[in-house]
Amino acid sequence: MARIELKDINKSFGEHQAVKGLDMTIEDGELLVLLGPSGCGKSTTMNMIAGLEDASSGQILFNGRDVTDIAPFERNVAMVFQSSLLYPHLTARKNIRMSLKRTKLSSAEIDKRVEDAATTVDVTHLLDKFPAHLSGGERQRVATAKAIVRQPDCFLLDEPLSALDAALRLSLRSELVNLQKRLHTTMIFVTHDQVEAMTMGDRIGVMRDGRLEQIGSPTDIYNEPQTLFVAGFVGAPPMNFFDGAIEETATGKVFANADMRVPLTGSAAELDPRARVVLAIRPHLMELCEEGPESVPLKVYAIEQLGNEAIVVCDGPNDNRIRVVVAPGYSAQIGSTIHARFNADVAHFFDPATERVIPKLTKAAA
Amino acid sequence: MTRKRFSIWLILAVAVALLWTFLPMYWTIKYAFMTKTEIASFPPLSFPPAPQLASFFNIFGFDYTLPDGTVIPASGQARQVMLGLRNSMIVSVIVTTITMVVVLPVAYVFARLEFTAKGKLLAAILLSVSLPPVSTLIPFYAVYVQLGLVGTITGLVIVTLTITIPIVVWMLIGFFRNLPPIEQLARIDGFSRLYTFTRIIVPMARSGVLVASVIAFLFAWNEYVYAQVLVTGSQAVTLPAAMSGFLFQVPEPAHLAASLLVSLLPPFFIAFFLQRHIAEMNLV
Amino acid sequence: MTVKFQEGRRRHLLRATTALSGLLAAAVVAGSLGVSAVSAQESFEAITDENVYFRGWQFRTDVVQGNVDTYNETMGGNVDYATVTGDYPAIMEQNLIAGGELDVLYANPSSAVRYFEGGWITPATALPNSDEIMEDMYPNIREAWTHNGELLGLSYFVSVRGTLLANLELIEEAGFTEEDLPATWPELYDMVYALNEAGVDTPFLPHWFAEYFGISWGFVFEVMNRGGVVADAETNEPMLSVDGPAGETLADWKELWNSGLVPEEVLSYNEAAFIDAYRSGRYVFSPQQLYDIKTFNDESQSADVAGHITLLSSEEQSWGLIDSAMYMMTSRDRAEDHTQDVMNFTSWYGYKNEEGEYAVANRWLEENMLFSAYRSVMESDMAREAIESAVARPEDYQTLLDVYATTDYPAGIWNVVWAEEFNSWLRDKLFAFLQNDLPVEEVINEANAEIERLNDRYGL
Amino acid sequence: MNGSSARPSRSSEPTPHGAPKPRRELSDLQFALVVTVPVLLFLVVVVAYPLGYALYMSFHDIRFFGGYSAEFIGGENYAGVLSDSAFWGALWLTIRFTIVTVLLGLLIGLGLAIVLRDLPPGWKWLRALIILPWAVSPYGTGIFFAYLGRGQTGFGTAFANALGIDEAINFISAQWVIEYLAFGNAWNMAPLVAFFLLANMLTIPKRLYHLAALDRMNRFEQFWNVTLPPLRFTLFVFSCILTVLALKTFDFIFTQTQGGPGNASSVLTYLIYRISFVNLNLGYGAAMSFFLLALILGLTGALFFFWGRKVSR
Repeated sequence: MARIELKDINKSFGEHQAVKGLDMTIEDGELLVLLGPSGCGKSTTMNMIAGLEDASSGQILFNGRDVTDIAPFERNVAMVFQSSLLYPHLTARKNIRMSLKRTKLSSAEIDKRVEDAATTVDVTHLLDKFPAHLSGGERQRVATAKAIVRQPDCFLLDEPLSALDAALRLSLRSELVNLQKRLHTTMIFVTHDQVEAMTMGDRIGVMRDGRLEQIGSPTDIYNEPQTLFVAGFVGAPPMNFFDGAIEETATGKVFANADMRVPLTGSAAELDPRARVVLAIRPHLMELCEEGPESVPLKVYAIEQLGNEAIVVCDGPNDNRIRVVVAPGYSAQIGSTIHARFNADVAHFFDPATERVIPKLTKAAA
Repeated sequence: MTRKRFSIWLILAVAVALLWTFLPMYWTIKYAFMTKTEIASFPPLSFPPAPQLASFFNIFGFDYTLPDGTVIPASGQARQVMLGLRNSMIVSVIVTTITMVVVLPVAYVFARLEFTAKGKLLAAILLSVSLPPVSTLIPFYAVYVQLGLVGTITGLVIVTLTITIPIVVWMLIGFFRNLPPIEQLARIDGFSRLYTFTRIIVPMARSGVLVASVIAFLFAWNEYVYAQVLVTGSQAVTLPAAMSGFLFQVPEPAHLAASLLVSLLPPFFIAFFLQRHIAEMNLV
Repeated sequence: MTVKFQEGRRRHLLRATTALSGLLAAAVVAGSLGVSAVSAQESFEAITDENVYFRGWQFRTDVVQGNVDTYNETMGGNVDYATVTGDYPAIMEQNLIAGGELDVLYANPSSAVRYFEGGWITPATALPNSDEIMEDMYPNIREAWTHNGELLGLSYFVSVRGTLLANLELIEEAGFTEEDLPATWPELYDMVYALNEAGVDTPFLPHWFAEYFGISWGFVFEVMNRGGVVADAETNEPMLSVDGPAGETLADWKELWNSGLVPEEVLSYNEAAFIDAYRSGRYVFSPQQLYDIKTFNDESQSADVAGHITLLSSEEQSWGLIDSAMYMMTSRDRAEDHTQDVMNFTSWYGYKNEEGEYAVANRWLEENMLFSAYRSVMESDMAREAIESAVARPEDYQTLLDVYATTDYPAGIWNVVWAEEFNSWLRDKLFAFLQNDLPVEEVINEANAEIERLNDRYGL
Repeated sequence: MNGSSARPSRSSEPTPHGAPKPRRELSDLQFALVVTVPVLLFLVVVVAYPLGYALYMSFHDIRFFGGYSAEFIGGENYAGVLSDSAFWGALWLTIRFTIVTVLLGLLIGLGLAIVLRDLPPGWKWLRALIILPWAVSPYGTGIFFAYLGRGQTGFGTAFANALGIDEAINFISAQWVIEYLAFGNAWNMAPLVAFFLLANMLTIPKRLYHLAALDRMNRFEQFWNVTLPPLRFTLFVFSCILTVLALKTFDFIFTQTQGGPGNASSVLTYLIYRISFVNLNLGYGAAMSFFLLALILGLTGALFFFWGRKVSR
């Protein structure tokens, strides 16, 4: 319904620059998740797309039409706010109707649309309640009904699930995705929860300090993090990092620091030697082993049993916290030293100065 | 935690709180049901020995005959008391209305929007909260003499507004600050600022608006300093000024108590029914 | 009626007299109707539809409203009556300055002179029948109310503030008799201490309350009663002296205050509290308003003391001062006809009505024992009845008239523009004198200096 | 931005609005100006003008008597105030009255709030009764406490008498009148303090009390460590409110003691009233009222400086 383009958007509040030179395109019918920690500019970006805030500079295009200076309502977007904000003094029905109040639709038509929207998200029985008497999940559904009743070009959702408990979030998450796919409406979803982002988004835009760090499909983001930040922010349990250097030795290139020497194999072998590098490896790509020349010494800190697997949390070299996914039921003395190893071919390498990935020539296998 | 039941200490505490609340009022109000002699007796009587309602008739201009045949004559202040009651109502309602109409948008703007010089403007408004009436009494009087506003309801309304506006602005700012960011929702729904404010914000802020108007009403209803100087003895006399006729010069404690009780009824009624909103009125 | 009754019989008679007094008074009024109708004056009817604004302090507002209603009904008047509360002289002066809706007002002579000098007053001399009115007034009062040759207003009341009342019941309970009643201020203080020794906790309620006519007037009349003068009646020069009556007064006050016999709260009383305190029967002596002797002896108003309140004789010295008030006309901007209305009403209300009766003055005398400046009122049978019904003992009638006849008027500090300013200053200074234990000399010297300062300020 | 030419190319959905022309909304500043400027003008005219006039008077010797006259006398009035012992006496009374009012108001408010909090369900309506003194006017409160406190008419005397003590118990004495006045003022204001404190208390998580119980705190420690800390800001706000109101109090004292006994409760407002209004010494009264204004601003400023900065959010 709408293809949204952001061109070199900047936004500052006084001295503070909230969004810096943002370029981004959201395809028609796509569900884009804006992910990032609080204060990263993701909500500001969404507000600018909605028209709630004016961009300091840059352009916003809806289907090629410049809407930068157009009021929110004219952009035909619908928005669900944090904690599913509703008018507290109006019933659910009136809240939903408010979305159509400024349209020229006839009253009968509005009634029909409200019924349809309510049915779509299954809130028909809640229509005459006040927001204060709705549970968090119910409120979220009503807010969604209020959004879809507009039949907007674009849905904007600003952390609508953040105030709910985990189980409810899980079910509402899939409901929202299902709804978006059925309606096939462009949706932008802002969250700071990477699991939410991974599970919902067609694409994820990771933001930090007002900049777009990386945008891509969840798989890309997960497997090909372009920056140290993305690597650390996305994925659970989080990525392990080792500081060290790439050295040229007689037997080939190795990643080395005081405690470990890992030979670089596969695509990693093509990296150039450099004095400072950060190696990143997913916890489940590491395995425990006997002490050996390629193993990494780790001091057990805690063991988390997840049922289908277990995670050993350890203190690694340079005081980095290192996690290793192991078989369920694993046990070890806290404080004891264990060893693990990994294949450098599937590791990522980052330049600590630029925090960007050091490209390998060939793609690592997933 | 023994929160759910009455403990002996709690009963005691509640009793003390109720005594604290009602004893000072009762001690004077009881005079309304007593005769001059009973009031004057020493040591003072704690309870009216033969309660009767003469004073309530007297202050509204009716004679009252006691069971023993004694006629207690109507007070000559009756006309003023009734005039005062009427004027106090008029002044309080006008002041409350104007205050709310004026203050709601101002408080809203100060609470919810960012704009230049906001801090200074706010400070100016709040400075006027600090002005003691005795400082402005004479200047007001002098200006009013020039403008012919002495002894008029208009004059009293204007001067009372200078008390209510700053204090209500201040109270409502705190309240508006705590509302959710509903304006954004309204903008998405396409409502103008005016519509948002009048049809969404104000109804949403019902508690705050109610309490703020109660406060404005109480300030207007209870105002005495300016009234004593500006409208006493005039057609615009208010209830406090009319009542003080029972306070000075010739002793009429019974009439004073009766009219005090009458003057307390509207505020009591309002405070009683709106008290649960008061707690919602977050100052901070 | 100077026969000494036995205690029991006297009370019985008194009760009968009280009950009958209303009827008797009514009869007297009815009787006088025919007699004085002869001197009926020309019409007092209102000419215009303009309101005549009549303002006063609150005293028996029911009576005033009744009288005003009568005028409005019979004479087609548009008199608007209301009371002014709080600091009456100050608020009235503000109103006069403002030139607002004010035509007729009450005023004490001390304020009256200032209002007149301020140019806000039309003197009563402007009334067509002013010669007749002045002729009818007691000369001493006419003199007190005359300034620069003009009669300032018509008679509202003339009374004695500071008449020394005594509660006979308490005196007898303490083992004293009527023979022991003091005749002078020094004797009074002696008796106060004697009563205290006899077990009376609160023998005296001094005139130390907080109103503008409270403690300062108390000082002024005590000085006068002891034969002193506060300021010269002609030149307004200060006349207080440390070793004269003023010094003696303050020395006695200091002793009384330090004795702890006077409850401190008196200093915060308004008149209501002051009267109620004496009405309660706690105190033996108190200087009070002369007309309040009626209040105190009225069973329906003061059951605790009624029938026991007598007054001290003025054989050796006078008690209190002449406290009077006038009806004054303002000189604000009015149409001529409107002014005529004001005069008609003032004359009707402050002198004789269309029937030639002193209707208002008579009613005041009858209901509250407010004395009038008019001879014809005071020397009527009705006046006698009214007074006799108000006193505790028949012989008090004569005492009362004597007290009234011998009382002085502080012309030197009252018939002068700065009267209220000095009064207010004196009030504060006397409070400080008691509470801060100031030396007598200091207070007297400062009072003299203040009078001189005020004379300078107003070029007197 | 020529928006009108850029019609959106939409799908077949009906456009939800009639006018396609893009609408420029009022900016925050514009909206703020539209609503605040009239009010500010009103306040400037109605507050600043009298204030300016008072300033003018304070440098003049003003007389209404015998025709209005104003003679410029420079700072003489101000100098006069500073060397006036009545002013310094009243200043001390004012400060004493203010401090005791604030302390009593907060303490009693706190006490009432705790009682109201602990009411069992079904008894909450008592709250509606406890609030009532707040609705009483200051002049009414003055009258109530005058009759309540005087030895002649007061509760103390009646109570003592009921116990068989034949004595008049008087609270309106030079020694205690200020404290007694503050007591009455606290009666008037404490319910409001209590309501706001109560609202605050109800937001304290129950778990904190459980925690306190686990730590075996006694009731006082529990109050001190759990209940009190979240109330600090409200207490600060009300100490400011009570300070300003106490310093401005006039009618309450006027009806209760008339500044008495003697001058024992003649606080600055009352002194100014007498000077300006009874003695019509307008310039001098105006000068003194500026000292009062400075005191109000100074005290609230000091409160903020020493306390408010630490607790404000």
